[in-house]
Amino acid sequence: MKATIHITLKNGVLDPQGKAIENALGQLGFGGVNEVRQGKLIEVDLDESDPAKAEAALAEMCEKLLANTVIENYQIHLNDA
Amino acid sequence: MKATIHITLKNGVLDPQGKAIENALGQLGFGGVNEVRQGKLIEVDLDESDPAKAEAALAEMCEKLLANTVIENYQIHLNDA
Amino acid sequence: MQAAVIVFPGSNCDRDVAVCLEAAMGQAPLMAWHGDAALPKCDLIVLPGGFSYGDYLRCGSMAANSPIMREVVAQAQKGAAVLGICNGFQVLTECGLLPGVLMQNTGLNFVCRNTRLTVTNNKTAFTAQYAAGEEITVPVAHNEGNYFADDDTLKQLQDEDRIAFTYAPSDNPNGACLDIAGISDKAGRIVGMMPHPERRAEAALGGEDGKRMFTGIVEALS
Amino acid sequence: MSKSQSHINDTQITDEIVAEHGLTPDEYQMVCDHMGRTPNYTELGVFSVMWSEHCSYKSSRKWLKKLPVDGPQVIQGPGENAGVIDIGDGDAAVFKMESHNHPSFIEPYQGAATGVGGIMRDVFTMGARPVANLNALRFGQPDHPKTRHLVAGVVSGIGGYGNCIGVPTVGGEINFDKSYNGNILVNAMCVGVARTDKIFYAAATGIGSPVVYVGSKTGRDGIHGATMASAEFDDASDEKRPTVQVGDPFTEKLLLEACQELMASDAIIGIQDMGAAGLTSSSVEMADKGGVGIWLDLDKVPCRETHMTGYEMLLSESQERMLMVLKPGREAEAEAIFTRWGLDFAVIGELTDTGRMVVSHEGQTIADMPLGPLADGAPEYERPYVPTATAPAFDAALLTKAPDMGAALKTLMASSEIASRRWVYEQYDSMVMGDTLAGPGGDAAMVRVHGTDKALAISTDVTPRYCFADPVEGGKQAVAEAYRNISATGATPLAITNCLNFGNPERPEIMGQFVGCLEGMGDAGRALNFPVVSGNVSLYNETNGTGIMPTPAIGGVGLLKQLDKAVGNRLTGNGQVIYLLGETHGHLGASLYQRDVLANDTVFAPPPVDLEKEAAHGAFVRAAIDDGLLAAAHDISDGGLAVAIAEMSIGPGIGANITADGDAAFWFGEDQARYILVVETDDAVALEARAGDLPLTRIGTSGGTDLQFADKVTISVAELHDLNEGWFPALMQG
Ligand SMILES: Nc1ncnc2c1ncn2[C@@H]1O[C@H](COP(=O)(O)OP(=O)(O)O)[C@@H](O)[C@H]1O
Ligand SMILES: [Mg+2]
Repeated sequence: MKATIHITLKNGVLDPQGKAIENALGQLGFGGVNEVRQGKLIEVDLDESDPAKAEAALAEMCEKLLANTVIENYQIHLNDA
Repeated sequence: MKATIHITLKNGVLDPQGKAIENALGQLGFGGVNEVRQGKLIEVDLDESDPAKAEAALAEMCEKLLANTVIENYQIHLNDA
Repeated sequence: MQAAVIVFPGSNCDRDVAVCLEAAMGQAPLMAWHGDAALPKCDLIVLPGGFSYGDYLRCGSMAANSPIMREVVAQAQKGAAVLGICNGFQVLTECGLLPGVLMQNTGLNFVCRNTRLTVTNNKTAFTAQYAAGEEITVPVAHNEGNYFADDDTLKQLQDEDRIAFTYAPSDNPNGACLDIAGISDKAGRIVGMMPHPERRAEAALGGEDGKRMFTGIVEALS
Repeated sequence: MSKSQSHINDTQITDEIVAEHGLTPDEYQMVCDHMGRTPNYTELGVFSVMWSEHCSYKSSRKWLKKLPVDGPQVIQGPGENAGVIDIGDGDAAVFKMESHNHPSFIEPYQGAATGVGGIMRDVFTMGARPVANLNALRFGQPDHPKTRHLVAGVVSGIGGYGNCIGVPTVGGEINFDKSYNGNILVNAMCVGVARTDKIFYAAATGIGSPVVYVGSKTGRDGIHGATMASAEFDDASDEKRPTVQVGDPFTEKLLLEACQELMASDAIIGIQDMGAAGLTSSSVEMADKGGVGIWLDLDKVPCRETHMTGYEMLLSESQERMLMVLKPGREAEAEAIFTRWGLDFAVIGELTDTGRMVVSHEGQTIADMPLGPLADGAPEYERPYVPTATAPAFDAALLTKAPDMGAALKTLMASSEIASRRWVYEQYDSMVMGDTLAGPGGDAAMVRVHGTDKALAISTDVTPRYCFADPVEGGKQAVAEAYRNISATGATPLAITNCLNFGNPERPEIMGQFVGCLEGMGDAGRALNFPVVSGNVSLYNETNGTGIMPTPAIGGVGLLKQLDKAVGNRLTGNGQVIYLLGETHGHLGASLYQRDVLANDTVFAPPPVDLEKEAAHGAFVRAAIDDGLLAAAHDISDGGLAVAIAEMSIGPGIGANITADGDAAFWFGEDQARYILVVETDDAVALEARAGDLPLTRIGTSGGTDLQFADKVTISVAELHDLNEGWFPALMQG
């Protein structure tokens, strides 16, 4: 089973990358861009085929390694094969 | 309108970061992880409310700035409000 | 001759390279600000190392889109010599003046140390004062110096003799394809390299191997 | 929207709220007395941060006053953002060291990164361009489950910030010890260079002068203590807000350049970075130092988040911000500079003649407080202390179990304290700015003063295990080692900064360590003409009642007038004559040999420090280098004589034949005031002649690929090299 994990900065945490992208888009002439936030996308290919078990394993991976839960949130998306 | 852009490395482009995560997961005792790839997640908040126009604008942003199409693919997801 | 160093917000080797250019030319180069849309006609343009625009998003990507780069590209196309060092090399690939891309080091860490380089091509506008195949020592300092291009591009670089510098195979600090440390355009007038010749252009700083990049281009252009 | 504001100040101040703000009931009473009434919620928050240990130095002030702070070289001692010393020709060195311990334990990358950012702002606030960063790090045991993660995060955070801003990281130190398992120390030092007639100070003067905010926008970063309370008033979010600050080195680089540009004019009256306690402490300090009052209009503060209360704006620790007082009428020119650099610029208030800090928000006065009590009204505590008991001398009976000399040397070369730090420092850009003459790996780093022939020599030092066994001697030793490291390059030691990391000062034995270390440090500073010009105190470094070892880190700065005279700490050729300067008594108490070879953790007395000898030997070394007699010099510290020799060998891969002989105490004792000096054969006679009464002993010659000790032990230099280089990568690979 494949899964995609979205890792995003928590609300209120400064996102210098996002801000810089926002400014650059403005300079390139793209109008109407209110806010940009940058996060990570992690694609995992797992042996596990049971969705509930896969999700539990992925959540544990996020807590232990993939996300820095002090400043980041994570969201798990299972891609149904 | 809000949109999420997924930027991922093209097939065949080496992803040392993904490999490192894969190894670290193994060291932490997570079995059955076949492959990990790391990409970027860019969340954009746009004034544009017309989906087609938003998508076109975002594609242009990706081509011009957000993705390096030599090594990266992008996917645009509009989040219906 | 007129030389310019382009200063992006976040450039941090602009002064270092200006010091070397001044030593080689006997006169200070022009320091050109990124936001300027106009650039006086130059014989030599240097894109310095650093973290332009914080290197946020991708290294060099925002600098490649800054107003002054349109001028740089235009002058390069008319024959100005262009040297991109480290972040400057990343900018050159991002704006398409040179092919390929600089990816994250395979060791996943920033690496700052001396590296042994081979001058693979001494026929570029910048490398004429080195012997072909000469081994020199020049430091690197980067997190994204891992040169990558598809096989066709790599073959083309080899066939057209456009690999300017390679790391000694046992001394590749970043995993770059073919140990590539620097490449040039077809005419040999645009050179991009990850190592910092300006950091080793003076005996007090440990050696002078980098100095001939600057004296070489000044000689070529005078 | 304005509801949140009035709401917050309507809050009844209860005992719990006072306690949450870290004020004791007595302190709260003092606040009420100063105010002449009960403070409102915002005012309470302002008092609580100004009177925190961090800002008020309430436990340490009494003892800091005893440190030597004067000398002809001192332009500005403690009390400003950084210390300033005269380095001749109208140039000044500006430097300070600061801790970021707790944030780095919570989030190692950002904690360390923002520590580096903060200390650089302290330096460039004073008009200096930062030219060198160093860091002094202490981690728990190498095999502790958290250590590897913390090392990796801290190191990449330091590099991530310093590399991006483009200031070389040229040195530092790392120790591992179990006392730091739950409490790592991250101390960052920055050295800058300025012109002596262009130093900027914090004092704000001129009634009516505009108060200007520049840099990044304010968010809810790092609002401590009262986070729960503030979350309660925040309707915009449902998740608990992290208190971790995120660093933005790119913005700091812009801020640095913009400040330098404005400083080239004469528009600035006073300038102060917003560090701990952000807008509050910067405005209070500036106004108090200038003896004026200040009015702030928070509606003008650039904010990153919506619905921020005045309380949050005043207490936010968002990074990369500065407060300035400008000459009236100069706002437009300043604004043009900051705008050009893409930074926020806002006039947020003005100086008044009231001696008070008055804060408006949304049309209401939300705080009105007397400045004096805020700035220096915090109680000064004379915390009870018990001096540390005298430790017994090393028990020589332990040596009956000693391994042979070669095995011991190999153990030490691969020990956590001696092992090469290459894995760490190659992640730092140590060469940017093109003036690094000697980067990490030597005794002291050397950085050229740009465009001149002189150089600064910089070193950070302390041996916590000595301070633990005997705080007074340990305090002296930290200063003496910095002095030796600088002297060994040929530079003249000029002044120090410090970062005093200790446990809970409310425990008398911890306070005893503090008092002892300061006594030793003060004695050494006076004897070596090495005064303290800046520093920082970090207390309460403990977890579950276990305090860290006392760790008063010293950052020393010296000057080499002619940089081409500098020597390194490596052998430079074959056939060189090797000397030992200083007396060897074989002190093994608190030595690394005791800890790592004998694996014994009994507390024994550390080597005593003889400050007269330190001064005399240091002067001899410097003079010999100045006269061009030495090929290399290295001070002897951790691991003693044998380790010092091995360190001189492994870099260049040159062996030595050491003819001197002795027991383990001779080879590994850590007696102080010692150096290894290396000369070409032709210079040997001259060096011996000038030594006079000083204890200078010829101990061997360089050459070959092995180290031979008294014809008894032969070890290949390559093997020692690999042991020394291998330890750190192996640790980090896990
Ligand atoms: N241990 C110390 N020794 C000498 N001076 C110190 C020490 N600790 C703090 N200081 C001085 O006290 C002042 C306030 O320090 P600190 O609150 O850390 O400054 P800042 O708010 O600029 O970070 C500074 O001038 C600093 O140099
Ligand atoms: Mg300060």
